[in-house]
Amino acid sequence: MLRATVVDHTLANHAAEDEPKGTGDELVQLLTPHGERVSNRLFDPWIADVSPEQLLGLYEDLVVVRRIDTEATALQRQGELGLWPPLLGQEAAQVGSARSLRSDDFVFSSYRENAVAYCRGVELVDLVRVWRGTASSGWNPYDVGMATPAVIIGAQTLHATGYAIGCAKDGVDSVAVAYFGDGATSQGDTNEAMVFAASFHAPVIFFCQNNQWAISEPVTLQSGLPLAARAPGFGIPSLRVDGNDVLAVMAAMRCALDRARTGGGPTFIEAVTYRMGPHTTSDDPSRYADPAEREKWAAKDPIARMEAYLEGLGLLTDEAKASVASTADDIARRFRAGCLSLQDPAPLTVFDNVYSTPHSGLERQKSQYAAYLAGFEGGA
Amino acid sequence: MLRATVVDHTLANHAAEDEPKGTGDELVQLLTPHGERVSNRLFDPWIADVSPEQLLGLYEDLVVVRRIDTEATALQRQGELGLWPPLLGQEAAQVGSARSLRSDDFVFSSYRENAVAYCRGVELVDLVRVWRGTASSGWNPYDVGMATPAVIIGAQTLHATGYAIGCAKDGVDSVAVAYFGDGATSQGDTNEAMVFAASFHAPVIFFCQNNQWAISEPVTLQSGLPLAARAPGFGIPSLRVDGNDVLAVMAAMRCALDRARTGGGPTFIEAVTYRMGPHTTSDDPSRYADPAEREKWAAKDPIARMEAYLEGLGLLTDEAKASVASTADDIARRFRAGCLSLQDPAPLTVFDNVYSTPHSGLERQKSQYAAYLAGFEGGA
Amino acid sequence: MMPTQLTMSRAIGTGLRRALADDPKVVLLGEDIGKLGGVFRVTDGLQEEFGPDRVMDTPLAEAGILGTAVGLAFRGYRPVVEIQFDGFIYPAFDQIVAQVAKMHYRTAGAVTMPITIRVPYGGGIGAVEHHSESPEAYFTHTSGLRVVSCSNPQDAHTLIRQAIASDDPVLFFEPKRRYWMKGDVDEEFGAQTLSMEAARVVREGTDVTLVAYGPLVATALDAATAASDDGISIEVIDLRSLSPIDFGTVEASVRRTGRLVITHEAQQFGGLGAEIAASITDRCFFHLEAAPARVTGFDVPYPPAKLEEHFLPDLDRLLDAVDRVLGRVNSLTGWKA
Amino acid sequence: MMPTQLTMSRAIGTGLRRALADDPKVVLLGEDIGKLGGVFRVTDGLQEEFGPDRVMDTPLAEAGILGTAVGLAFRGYRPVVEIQFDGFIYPAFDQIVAQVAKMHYRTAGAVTMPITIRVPYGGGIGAVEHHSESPEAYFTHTSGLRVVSCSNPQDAHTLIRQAIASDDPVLFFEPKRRYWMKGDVDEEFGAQTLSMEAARVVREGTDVTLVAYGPLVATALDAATAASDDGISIEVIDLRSLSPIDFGTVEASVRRTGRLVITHEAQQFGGLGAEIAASITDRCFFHLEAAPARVTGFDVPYPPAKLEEHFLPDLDRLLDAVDRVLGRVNSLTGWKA
Ligand SMILES: Cc1ncc(C[n+]2csc(CCOP(=O)(O)OP(=O)(O)O)c2C)c(N)n1
Ligand SMILES: Cc1ncc(C[n+]2csc(CCOP(=O)(O)OP(=O)(O)O)c2C)c(N)n1
Ligand SMILES: [Mg+2]
Ligand SMILES: [Mg+2]
Repeated sequence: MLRATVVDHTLANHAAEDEPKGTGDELVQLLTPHGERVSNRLFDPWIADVSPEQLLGLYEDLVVVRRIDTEATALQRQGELGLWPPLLGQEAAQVGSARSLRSDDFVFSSYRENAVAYCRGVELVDLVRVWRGTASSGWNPYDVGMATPAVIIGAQTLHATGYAIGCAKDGVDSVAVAYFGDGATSQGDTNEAMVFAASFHAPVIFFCQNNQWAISEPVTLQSGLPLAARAPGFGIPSLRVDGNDVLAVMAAMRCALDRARTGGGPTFIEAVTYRMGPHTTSDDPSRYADPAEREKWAAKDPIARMEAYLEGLGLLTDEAKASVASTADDIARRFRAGCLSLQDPAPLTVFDNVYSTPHSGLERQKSQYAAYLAGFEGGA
Repeated sequence: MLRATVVDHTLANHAAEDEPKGTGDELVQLLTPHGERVSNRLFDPWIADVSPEQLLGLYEDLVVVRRIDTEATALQRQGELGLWPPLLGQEAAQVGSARSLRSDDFVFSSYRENAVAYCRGVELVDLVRVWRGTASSGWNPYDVGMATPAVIIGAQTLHATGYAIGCAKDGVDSVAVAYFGDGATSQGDTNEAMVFAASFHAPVIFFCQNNQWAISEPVTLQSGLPLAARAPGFGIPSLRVDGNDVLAVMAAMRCALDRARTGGGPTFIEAVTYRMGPHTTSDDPSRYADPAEREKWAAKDPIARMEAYLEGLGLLTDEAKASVASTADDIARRFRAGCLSLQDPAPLTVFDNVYSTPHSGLERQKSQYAAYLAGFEGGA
Repeated sequence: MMPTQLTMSRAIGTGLRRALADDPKVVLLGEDIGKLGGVFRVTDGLQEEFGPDRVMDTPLAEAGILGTAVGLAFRGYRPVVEIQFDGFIYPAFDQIVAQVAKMHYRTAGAVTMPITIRVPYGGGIGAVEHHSESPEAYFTHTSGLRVVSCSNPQDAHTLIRQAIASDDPVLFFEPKRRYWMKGDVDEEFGAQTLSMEAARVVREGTDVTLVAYGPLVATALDAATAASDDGISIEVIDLRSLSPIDFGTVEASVRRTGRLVITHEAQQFGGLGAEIAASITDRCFFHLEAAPARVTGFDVPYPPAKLEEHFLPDLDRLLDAVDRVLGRVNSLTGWKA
Repeated sequence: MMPTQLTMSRAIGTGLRRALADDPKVVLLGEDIGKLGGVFRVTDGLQEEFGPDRVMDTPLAEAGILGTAVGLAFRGYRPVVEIQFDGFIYPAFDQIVAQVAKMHYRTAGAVTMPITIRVPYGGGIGAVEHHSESPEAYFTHTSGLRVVSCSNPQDAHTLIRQAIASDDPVLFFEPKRRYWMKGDVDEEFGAQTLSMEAARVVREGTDVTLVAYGPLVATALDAATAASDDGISIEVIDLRSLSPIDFGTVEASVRRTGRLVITHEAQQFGGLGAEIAASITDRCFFHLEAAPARVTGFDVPYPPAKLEEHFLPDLDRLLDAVDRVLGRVNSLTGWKA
């Protein structure tokens, strides 16, 4: 029927205003599911400088973050974590985007971006503090250029926008990135973020991982159009990219980052992918998801295609593969050990950091509770 | 630079899917500012049946609602109303759209839609109850098919969407209409309303009066693109119409209504107009608005052009004009008298209608306050 | 029909089913309430039984859900909304406070808002942030809303049906850590059915009145049992309705006991306990032997799971407060007598 | 610098100007705060002086404003946000309650949220719906926030600067019907400057303690004057800080007077008055001669203008409550002795 929105892939060539416009909602893809490299006049240049070592690095990242994810799920099943939101299937979307960032860029993410956090340099043990319940966040955002995850869907898109406005005020070319899901596009906050980003021409990237599900709700309930179609109406150019293609994601991200750094304002990227696991370890997708659909997506696996590609290039020997696997196992071991080593916080820390300066009401509660607890220690 | 959204005027011909697509953000206009009728293959058919009597009726409406508005401003200046939000300049947008509705349609408006209320059959005196402070709303929504105005910007867009979903559930072809301003397009609620309307394919019309201002903020602060460009990305076709052209507004509205009634779902209409007066009688536009811009818009006055058009057609004699003016004066007199006749509510009514059934806490407060008041009556 | 043993979660589910069956204007809206049956399975099977037109999965936007519910109510529907977790109600706050609560007043009674807002709430389940909050005081402070909370399967069933039948908007707080608590549920309303506004004395006693609601009623009953070993007789009142509060029942009890302890999970400052303490002090000033004591969550954001035992009121903290109002040795006097 | 006579509105404006001048990280965000200078002209001239980069008109979306402010705070800015009227703060409720209030706790202190949220609030100006509300209790019940309200130009100036300087988020409630009240304002902070948490005894007295804040401090002082004609000595306390509350100052007073009246415009049920009554009863139980009395708005939505005199506490209702706590003839005993 009526088609009223155009997703603009000429964006990749954002310096050239005379480019012909993209025609629709096709996906940017540089690697087919079989690992064949397809050429793309607009996007190839953005990854032309990626060296063989870097390609192998990306491959290792993909393998490692999947391994961490598997380990975390296992830890949850073993009762060591309260909950875990698996990223299985979304490795390329996260690694390809996060590895495009500079250390002075700043990420505002949701709960599922553990691969992003890994790439930002978050310590392994810091990935699980929240899920083990020992802390309400895992790391100091300023150490890694990544805020601790937002659980309230969409809230962080505004934070990223505000941060980006701050970057522009400061006259630096750092960029803020908001990660969010397909479900989040329905929230008022996410839409307001686009309004503010456009109005202030903020150097922010809206990176939407469309994994086809918001818990049990298919993306079609949120939108009948590709999600990337939303942004242009706010004055924000957008791209749809194959989210299981780490190279395409990287190309798209680099293009958007360059645009933001050079005063081009916000960009919206829809990375089309699939949540291969449950929403969280508490979820039961058998109630709502079609296994056949999952199978279809399994054939588009992000790691398999990168593997095939690198093998085709002769870059990935069996030996190299084994070495990556063992690195991953190693990391998983350290990850598990870190998790198990986490101590419960001391009781009275429940009162800490509510305020940055003493608060008379809370100080009183704390001292009363301390007295209360002291009774147990001294007494019974 | 990048142009990524297309406002779709082929919508007028929404039955014909093979129509060529509109190219951009041009305005639908059927009457020029000088009152010349311009033909428009797509929109002419929607008003082909409007008779000379009906044309004169529209003219009278325009004159009357402006006269009411002027009277209300005068009443405010004289201290009889606490506040008034003038609609000066927006008469055609409101009359043209409201006169397209059936009585079983339902309007959810903002505070400035007094002409819409008039067209829905709201009693004159009911227009001022709120502004005189004697009641928190003027009328019973079910009597006129129009909710009492929402003051919270954007909130009513969701109400209209919910109502429209209800119409669809009921299997009737009634339509809900949300009226809101350019500023309201930035609110999360308005954007969520589009998400829900699209998702449930609701028979709702988003009628946005872009009067160029949200109090002191120009529309360019809310959006760099025409507001109609927003909706297509939600999967909602949109139209931009000359909001000072009552015929164009009517054509657009009828087209959208027909679409909604026949299962076509939501439509977004941007009526481009200008707020010729202050935001409210408390406002001082001299602080922010350019008088030259206002002059430019004065030349596009909605009444003048209708007058010129009808005169050109030989429909509007001097006599007919005088008769309309005297009708308007008459209405203004009744309006004023109604306003002045409004009584202050009885003190204890402050407790009425908080709940639909007795509420023990409130009953107690009420009886205590009654006892308190009784002391004044009996005593001092 | 004979009573059946049901979990609280099923008891609410059967209440919803009855409401859907009895009144075609009842519709359910929420995130994941359809095929999934809600993350707590409260609506399990209802979409299958009544169709997606009556049990509607909505886009992920709470303001959108509530605003749409307002429009449906305008059109004569009785929307029952599920908020997935307590901490996700805030995006809908404006629609609830400025629209749902005020529409009847605004329209001088012309438009009713028979909207039920179900909120799984409270802590004790080891969850991450935003999944364990007790936001009831925000709503009890909002005129135009009714607020209830259930503590057992029978009440859960009865109250949800009363809430849906009410022409006023009702916030329905479901204590999520008690979803799996079992109890007899009779689906028939009898003459003995309490009104939605009524509190219930769930255990009689003579020394101290202990007021609780929702998840802490069970804890309060445990405390009463423990105290009775110590020769202390605690009367436990389950408020059921949080707005209005059935102060008559509480007052009658305190006039007998002279001592009041109030407990809730929500933060203390400005929590419902303050209103209860203030109102009962006002009504029973000369009957009180001690200042009412509040045992509540502390004035901190809900903490991480491993600290929640140091946030939530428990049996020991309740007994400490009981000692306090009885003038016995307690944490504030110093533990040693 | 010598004190100058300023209206409260100007006093806040000069406070903002000083904050902007003293710290380049201070930025103002809001609707119509630029060229227009805000609908109450509080920010008049500031955009002209500091430029649109420091004084930013934003799109019309309160969640957007607050969420953006959170991001700016992440980046090291100190955003000062104007909410145009009390009733428009609810769309931002989620960002305030779930983000602004919790970010410091969430990040174990790594990220501060030095955000000031200015809210012109309260009634008495004959306005339409949503323009006269007193939503402070929603925020005082929210851990992680500080809340203050000013009652005179000097405090308005001092408190806004303290609020902006605070590393914690502060809700700053400006009593809009007192914007045109004049008073001396000294822009220098001296040793005698009260901390932002401190209450102030604004009139000493011996018979009754009357606690007020914001718009009703003036009313309370009028009541004290009127009562003194009757031989009743009222001590009036201006809370200034609503979270935390300086209970020490109130307690000291009530220990002397034995009687407490609390007043606010906000609805009574679950309002701040409940917390004050409950806390002071707890602290001063054996010093109280009567139950604390609350004189507040009724538990109805803010009514239309012609009824607001029957909603707002006024001098007569305050004196009636004073009579009540003194055991004199009052509306509850029946007016005739
Ligand atoms: C405001 C809010 N409402 C509801 C939830 C509950 N919830 C958690 S995740 C989720 C689905 C999110 O889907 P999407 O945005 O697609 O992200 P994904 O989980 O697929 O990564 C929901 C509804 C929440 N966290 N916040
Ligand atoms: C949620 C909310 N925020 C702020 C306001 C204050 N306000 C009233 S009208 C207005 C401007 C609205 O502009 P627009 O939507 O263009 O409608 P117009 O007044 O031009 O008809 C503002 C900011 C409000 N009423 N509601
Ligand atoms: Mg998703
Ligand atoms: Mg406007």
